[in-house]
Amino acid sequence: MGQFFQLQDLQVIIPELELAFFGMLLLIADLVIPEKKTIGWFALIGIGGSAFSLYKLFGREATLAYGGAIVVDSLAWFFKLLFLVAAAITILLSMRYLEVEREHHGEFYSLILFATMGMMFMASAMDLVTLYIGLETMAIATYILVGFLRGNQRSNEASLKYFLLGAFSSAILLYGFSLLYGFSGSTRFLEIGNFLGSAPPDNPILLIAVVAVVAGLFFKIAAVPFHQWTPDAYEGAPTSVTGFMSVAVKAASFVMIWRVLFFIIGPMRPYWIPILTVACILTMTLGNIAAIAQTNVKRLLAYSSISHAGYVLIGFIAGNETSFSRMGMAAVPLYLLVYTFTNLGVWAVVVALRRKNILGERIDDMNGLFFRHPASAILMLIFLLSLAGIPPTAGFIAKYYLFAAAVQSHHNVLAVIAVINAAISAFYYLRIVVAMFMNNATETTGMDLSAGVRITLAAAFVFTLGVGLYPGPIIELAYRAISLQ
Amino acid sequence: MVATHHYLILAAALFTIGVIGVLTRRNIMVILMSIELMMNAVNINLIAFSDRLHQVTGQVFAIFVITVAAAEAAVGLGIVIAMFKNKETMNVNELDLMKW
Amino acid sequence: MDFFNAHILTIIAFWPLVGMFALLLIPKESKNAIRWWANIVVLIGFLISLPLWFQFDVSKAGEMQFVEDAVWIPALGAHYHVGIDGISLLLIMLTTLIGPLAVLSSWDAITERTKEYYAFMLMLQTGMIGVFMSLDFFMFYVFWEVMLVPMYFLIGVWGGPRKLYAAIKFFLYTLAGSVLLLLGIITLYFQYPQIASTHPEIAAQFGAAPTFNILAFQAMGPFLDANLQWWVFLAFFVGFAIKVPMFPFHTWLPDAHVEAPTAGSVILAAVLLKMGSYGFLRFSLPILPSGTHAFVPLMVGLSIVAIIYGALVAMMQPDMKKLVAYSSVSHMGFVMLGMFALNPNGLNGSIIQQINHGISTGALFLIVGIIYERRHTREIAQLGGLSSVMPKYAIVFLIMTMSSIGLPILNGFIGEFPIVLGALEANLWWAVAAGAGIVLGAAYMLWLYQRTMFGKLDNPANQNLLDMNWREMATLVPLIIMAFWIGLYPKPFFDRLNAPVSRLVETLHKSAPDMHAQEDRR
Amino acid sequence: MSFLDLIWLIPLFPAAGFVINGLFGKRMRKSVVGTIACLAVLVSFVFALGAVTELARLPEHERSHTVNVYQWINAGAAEAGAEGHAEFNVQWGFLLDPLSSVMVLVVTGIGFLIHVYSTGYMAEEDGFYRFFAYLNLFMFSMLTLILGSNYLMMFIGWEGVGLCSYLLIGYYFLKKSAGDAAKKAFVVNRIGDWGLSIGIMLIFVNFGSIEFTQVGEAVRESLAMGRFHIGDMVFVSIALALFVGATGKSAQIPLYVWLPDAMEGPTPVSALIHAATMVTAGVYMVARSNWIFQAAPQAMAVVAVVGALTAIFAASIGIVQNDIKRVLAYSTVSQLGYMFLALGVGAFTAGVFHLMTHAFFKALLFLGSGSVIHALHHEQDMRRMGALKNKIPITFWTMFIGTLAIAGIPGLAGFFSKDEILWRAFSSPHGHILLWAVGALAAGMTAFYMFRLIFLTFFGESRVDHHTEHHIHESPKAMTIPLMVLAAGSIVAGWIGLPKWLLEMGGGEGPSFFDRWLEPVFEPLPGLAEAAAEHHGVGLEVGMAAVSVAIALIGIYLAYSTYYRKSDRADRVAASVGGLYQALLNKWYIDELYDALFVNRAKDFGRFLWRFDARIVDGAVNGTAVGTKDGARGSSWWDRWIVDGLVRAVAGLIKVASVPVSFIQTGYTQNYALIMILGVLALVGYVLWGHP
Amino acid sequence: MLELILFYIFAVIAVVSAVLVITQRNVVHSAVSLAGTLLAVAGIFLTLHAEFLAGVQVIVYVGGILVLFVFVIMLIALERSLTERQFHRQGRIALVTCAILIVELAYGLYKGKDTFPPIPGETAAAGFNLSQNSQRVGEALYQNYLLPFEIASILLLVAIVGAVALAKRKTEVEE
Repeated sequence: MGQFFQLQDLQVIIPELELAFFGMLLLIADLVIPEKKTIGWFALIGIGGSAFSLYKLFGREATLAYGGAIVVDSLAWFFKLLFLVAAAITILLSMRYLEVEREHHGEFYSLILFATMGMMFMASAMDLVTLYIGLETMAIATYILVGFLRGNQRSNEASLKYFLLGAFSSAILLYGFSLLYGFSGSTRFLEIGNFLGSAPPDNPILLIAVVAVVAGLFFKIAAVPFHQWTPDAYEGAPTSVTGFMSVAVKAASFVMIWRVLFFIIGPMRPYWIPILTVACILTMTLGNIAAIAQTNVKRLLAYSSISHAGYVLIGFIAGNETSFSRMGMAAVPLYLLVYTFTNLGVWAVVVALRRKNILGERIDDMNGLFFRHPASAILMLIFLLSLAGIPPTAGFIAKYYLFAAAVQSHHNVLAVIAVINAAISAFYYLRIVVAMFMNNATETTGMDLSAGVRITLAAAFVFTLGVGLYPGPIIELAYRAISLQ
Repeated sequence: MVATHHYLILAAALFTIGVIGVLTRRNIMVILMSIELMMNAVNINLIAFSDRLHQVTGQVFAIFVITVAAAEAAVGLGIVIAMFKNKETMNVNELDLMKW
Repeated sequence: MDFFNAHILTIIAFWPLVGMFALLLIPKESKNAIRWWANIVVLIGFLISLPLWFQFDVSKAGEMQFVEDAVWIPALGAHYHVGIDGISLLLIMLTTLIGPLAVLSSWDAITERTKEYYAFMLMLQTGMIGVFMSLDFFMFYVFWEVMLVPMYFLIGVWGGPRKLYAAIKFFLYTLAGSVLLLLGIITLYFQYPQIASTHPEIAAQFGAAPTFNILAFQAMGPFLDANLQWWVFLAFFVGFAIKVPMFPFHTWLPDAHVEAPTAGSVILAAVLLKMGSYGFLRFSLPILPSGTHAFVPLMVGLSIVAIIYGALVAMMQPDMKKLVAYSSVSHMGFVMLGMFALNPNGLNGSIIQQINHGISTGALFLIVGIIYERRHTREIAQLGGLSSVMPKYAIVFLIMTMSSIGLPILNGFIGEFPIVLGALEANLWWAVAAGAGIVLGAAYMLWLYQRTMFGKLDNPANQNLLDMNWREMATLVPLIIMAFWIGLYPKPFFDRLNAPVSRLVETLHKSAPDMHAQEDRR
Repeated sequence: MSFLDLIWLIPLFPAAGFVINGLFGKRMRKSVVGTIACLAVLVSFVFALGAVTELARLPEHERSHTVNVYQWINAGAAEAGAEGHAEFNVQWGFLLDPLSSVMVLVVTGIGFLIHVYSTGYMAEEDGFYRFFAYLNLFMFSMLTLILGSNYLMMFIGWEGVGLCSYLLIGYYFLKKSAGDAAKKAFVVNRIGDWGLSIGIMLIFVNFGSIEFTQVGEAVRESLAMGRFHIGDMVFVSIALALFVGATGKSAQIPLYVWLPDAMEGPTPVSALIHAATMVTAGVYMVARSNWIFQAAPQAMAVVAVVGALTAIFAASIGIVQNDIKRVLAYSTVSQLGYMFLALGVGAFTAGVFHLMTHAFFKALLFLGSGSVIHALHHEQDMRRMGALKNKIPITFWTMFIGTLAIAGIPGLAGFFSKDEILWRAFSSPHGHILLWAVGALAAGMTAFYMFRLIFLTFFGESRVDHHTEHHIHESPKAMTIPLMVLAAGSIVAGWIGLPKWLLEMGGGEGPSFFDRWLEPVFEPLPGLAEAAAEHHGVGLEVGMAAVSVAIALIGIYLAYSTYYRKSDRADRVAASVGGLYQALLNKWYIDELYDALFVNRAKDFGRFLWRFDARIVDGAVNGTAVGTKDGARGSSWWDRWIVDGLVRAVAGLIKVASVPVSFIQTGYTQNYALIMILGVLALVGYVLWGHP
Repeated sequence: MLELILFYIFAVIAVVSAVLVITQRNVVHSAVSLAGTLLAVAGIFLTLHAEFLAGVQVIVYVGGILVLFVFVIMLIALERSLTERQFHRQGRIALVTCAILIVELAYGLYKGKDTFPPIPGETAAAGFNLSQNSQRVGEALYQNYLLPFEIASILLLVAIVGAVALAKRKTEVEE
């Protein structure tokens, strides 16, 4: 306490600063550059620079900065990398897409960068206030991005629903935060955690605080029953933004959950483990069952992302309890990273399907994709198999870690439900496969993939199969992340 | 000196009234106001604790909350206006293009 | 050459995959080039697998040979670990033999999307061989799942009218089974360090760290807690039983078979079903001996039900292919019965019967496919009296019918007899019930033969059917030769099986609940 | 190289014939095909003769020669036998001992004659090569059956002859009835085989081997060691299981139904397979397993009773049949019953003796009937025959000899063997006067229906239709010469087994050559040797023989008076006992009974299960409307209401389950918020009150 | 005691106004009622010695946010919304739910009321005045909460950019 910031404090947030800087730069550039694609490339440069700075931070010992407001540890590092990847891919996907939607504006890229910055602070936050502000930065930017297609009623509607429910839920979260603060007298995670560790756990006010916090967090990760905004928002949002939300926003929410569960309310484990377990089961099952009935690919993937969030929760459940399962902990970053690549690959194909006058969102629009563009169909197949968790794809390795963690921590029933859900999920992924490979093309317009989509597909493919076949390095990275070095 | 739990209960009441507003009113503007009510309730909590603990952290927190509330209001209203241009309604129930 | 010898298994397994990538380079318009290439690839695949048969050391048939081991995923302790003993040797040889035949049989049958078809066939081949040689459970699971995809496409793209339904059914059923299997694997994985820590001899051999090494699992099997074994067996059971398929899980099979293209059915029947039974043999029995003992009544009950049920349902099928499909259910019932007799005869017979089923049922599907190609129907009522226009066909069909119903000097008998003998050693009534299945087997197969081959040729559509051509003969003659070989001189096969089987029986005996109970059962 | 060491070649000659004819026969001339086939069997016969001669030169107790060609099955160790462990190792081996030497001579000898006969009979058929290929394959299987040195080798032959029987019955595959009969024969046989295989397995499990010689020793040893005792369940169950096999192959009650239908096959086939050789395999097998049967008196009783009942039951049906071959078929069943009666009372030698003599005269009768059929252009109904005596004299005279032999006229082969059986049925320790009585009655009936056949066919007025009448001609030499040889055999074959009293009357010494020849094989078990030595007077034996001859004569007289003198009496008798007549004509409705009881029920069950599969098991899984659609076609209300109802219920259930999912996703923001609050509510409730 | 009376006065005003916010048919009336609540809350802040906050509450909330609301209400004045049903169909369920919620919260809070006993020390009476309060808040803001403060600036930038981007008059599609 007492000291103003020091230079090394600034050092550790260079990646974020770069993003903020580029975000503002883009706003100015937007005024002078008529070709909006250029702004997109600029944004990518910003992300690249940020990534480079982040790379420089690799291996650094975990340090608290700003008097304990943030920490730069391996977990934060891992997730920041993930956010940057997701942001970069989103930008790549957006450049052609926004043109097709005729809403190509420089603000879009700034908002992506700001949102990413917000996420990066969320990943680093060790203070309720930092966390909250980071969260809101991300959330508000995302509300805007979802409604970015101003002329599109569905986009408006999605944005408004997302905003209303998001604000509502962050008020609930905030209520919980306020009680936590009142209880412990501090906003620093570590101090709150220490305080809770010594306080009697059955204090009703504390319990209400935990519930409010958990409810708010559940909303962010779209766990049942706080999931319902997801399909609507995902469907209405610009497709590339949907991709961004489904991976980056979700991952940020998970890292937030990570910090909150393990650093703040860790001592309340006996209370939240059952809650998480039930939510996990409901989330997986409901997401999968609802996805079966969908005819819109975006909506289907929205439900699928709900169920995937359910799977990730297994990692939190298994990462605790009696024996501290490193496997469960490691499964969370691993799964999210794999999901990021795979899912963005899927979204890339969906984005590519959106052309002038063709919405490309219905499953029927996938019909005969194989005949129209075999490469993208085959890649899509690989991504879908990865989502379904079938080897030798990365998705399998990730799912394996989750299931193994569940078994290791003796959550056998949960494990069984999870694997059955994994099997059910194959059913709706296969529907897309059927459309692509076994149905005849309903339309014959050629597909021409933009450079962004190509790069995305290539990256996602290399990652999905590469990690599937040789997952060692990525697993090590995930373990490194959870070691909080 | 007023015991802290008085404030907490007042905050809870305001919070719940806000929730009721969100759940029942069909006018989007009113819903936005209800959310503001909820955030005010949080602020009461924060300030009450701040007072009890003889520190200003809660007050600082409240400042951030107010900041966020302002930002949210601005964005929310922006969204409302964008929507209003496409569909002249303030009724949240008419937002039903996407369901199931 | 040294390299070849050192990595023979790897080469055999991945050669088809390499061939597939090469195939992808051929433009899809040149269909004949694709066909030739695919045929050459699988044929070479068969030829390079022949050294396995000759270099396999029969005197050490119970041990793993041609072993290759390399770390794959260090964090998990998963290895690239392959090796074969007598059991896997036979199944791999079966796979490499059936592969070329199935591919060859598709020459005329597949006219659309040829390139993808052959690509999937080759991929499937790699997957199947990989399953049989894996000594690492994780790797096994990867191969096990990998095959699902090409098979799904083979059914779903080139299948019959209800192909989509059948393909999805196939996929979901097997996937549902295998995810539970995965849970079982994981459980064992976590058990290993605990066992290793209390049993230094195991730790000395396989290390103390968690591992997926199947041999390590087999070594720790007897020391696993019985209750745990029960649950893991249950998980394995679901995974493997769906693949076999055992009685209540069999309904995917007829649909998949009926809708699949001929080659798909052949591979499905001849090799894919064996993975289930192989799974039981390689994993459930040796790793979970006391679980096995606990499950014997259920397994035997289901097997017997499958034998009789499959046969009865087969009898009433109006569709040839469905009939053969249900006969598979019945035959696999025999395989499982023999296996769970848990004695050398039963197990030996069970394994031989797996090979036999591959040969006979594979051949029968080829036979059905031949008539389907000509008539585009498999309705038995549409056929009849074919032996007067297709005499060669009639003879081949007859031989395979006889093989299927277990006539001595053909292969079926060599499998069935030890199975029933083994069952009888365990319990007289098992054998009696299984015998009923043999009688019914004769009934439905002969009825089929009679209705299609005998009688007057009264359907004008059948008047001008061509007899089998050289290519079709080429697909069936090897199977006929195999059928007679196994029927007349099965010794080479038994020689390779006796050692692994007696090892297995030894393991099982050690953890029999108690010897008196065993005596009582007999 | 002596013939004895070459016995493994004996089955291979016909096998070679099969391969040659099967692969190349289509392109060869018929005469070549026929020659190859006959030659193959002839060579076998020569080798067999050589081997038997060499065997006969050996001392009595060394007359058992085993040749193991290679190890066939080695399926590993098993818990079996006295030692507790035995390898299930099976040799591809052959055994020549007195019993198999009798069989091998009969089979190759008569088989050769029938082959020759067939070259004439089948001369005009298409698929001539196919016929001979199958015939040779049959010879291979039959020789494997009788020469096999263990039960599994025997089982090969056993199944092989079944297959050939299937193929040859279905030879006229264009006829649906032929196909049906073939399938029926095979399936019914399979039921028997089931019993046989269980029996074999039980032998292995209990005695640790399935080699004939070793099993025999093991049985003796186990009795001597006291491990088992005579009459133990072990023996009884094995014996009964084996006997089930025998009833299938040898057409005994209750599995005889296939044999009459098998007459759909060409006549030489009926002669070879369904009279002379294959059907006697059951008798051979029981005789071969005599140690087991001796040790299981209860099973012996069953065998005897079943044999006796079959004898009289089949004879009763034979009385009224109008198809010439069916009469002979029932006669065969009946005669096989005799053989089992003999085996059942412990007279193994007598059974085998009858087997041999029967082979001669029944083959003769079938071939003769074939000659008749041939002459009448495939007319088999005796009601459209008559007065053929002079038109085809050789056929008539040879058949007449055969008839006399089967009717038991003294001096001919049938008399000696049948008389021996009847006497032993009475005198043996296992015998009973009732068994004798039934046998004697059956003998009378046999005489009656055989003479009925003769009278209807060869005497009286011609009822042949005019078109064929002109073309009646005696058969070619290829057919008549075998007839004559067989006729000679029917006369003299019995002389090697003359009864003891006759021999002693003739100044010789009993027992007969045949008895002595087979003695080592049928050596009584240790505990039974004394019991067998029960003595009856020679007078009684002669007296009973006389009675049986008298009964036969009465039968002949009745036939004479009914069908020759007053050929309308038959109809009157038939009318007066209408119900009985109908029952006999319809073979006691046994086929219908079996259909109703087993066949149709099995089919119904199969159909039910199939539906069950398609609707319930499947329906429960996918719950789609697929099952429902198919189900609509189902006709019965059960289908519509129960099965479909279940499927619909399942589909409905899934719909119900999906309701909450769709209900909560209304699209209304405030619903979402409400559900969130409900979630919070639940969580608060849980942490405040719900958490333990 | 005075504090308690003041608290109750403000509390009643706040709650009553809040209820009015969510029950008024006319949105403008709701906005005015909201102003009442906000001011009452500011009063409560005063009683809690958060003078600076009370000022922020009045300036930012009442002066800023609420004006923005009213502005937007005027901008998109919609007569129709006055005549429509004001409450959602789920109103009753929602009321019941919220009733349970408040009961649960009240139960929990009341039961846990002893969690927060007064802490002796710098008592309220001896508390700091406005300038002290502002100083301390400022110190905290620029020391411990410097980083959030900086992020908040970006947050506001995002809000501004976003609001502008969304509410711009013409969209490309319309053009």
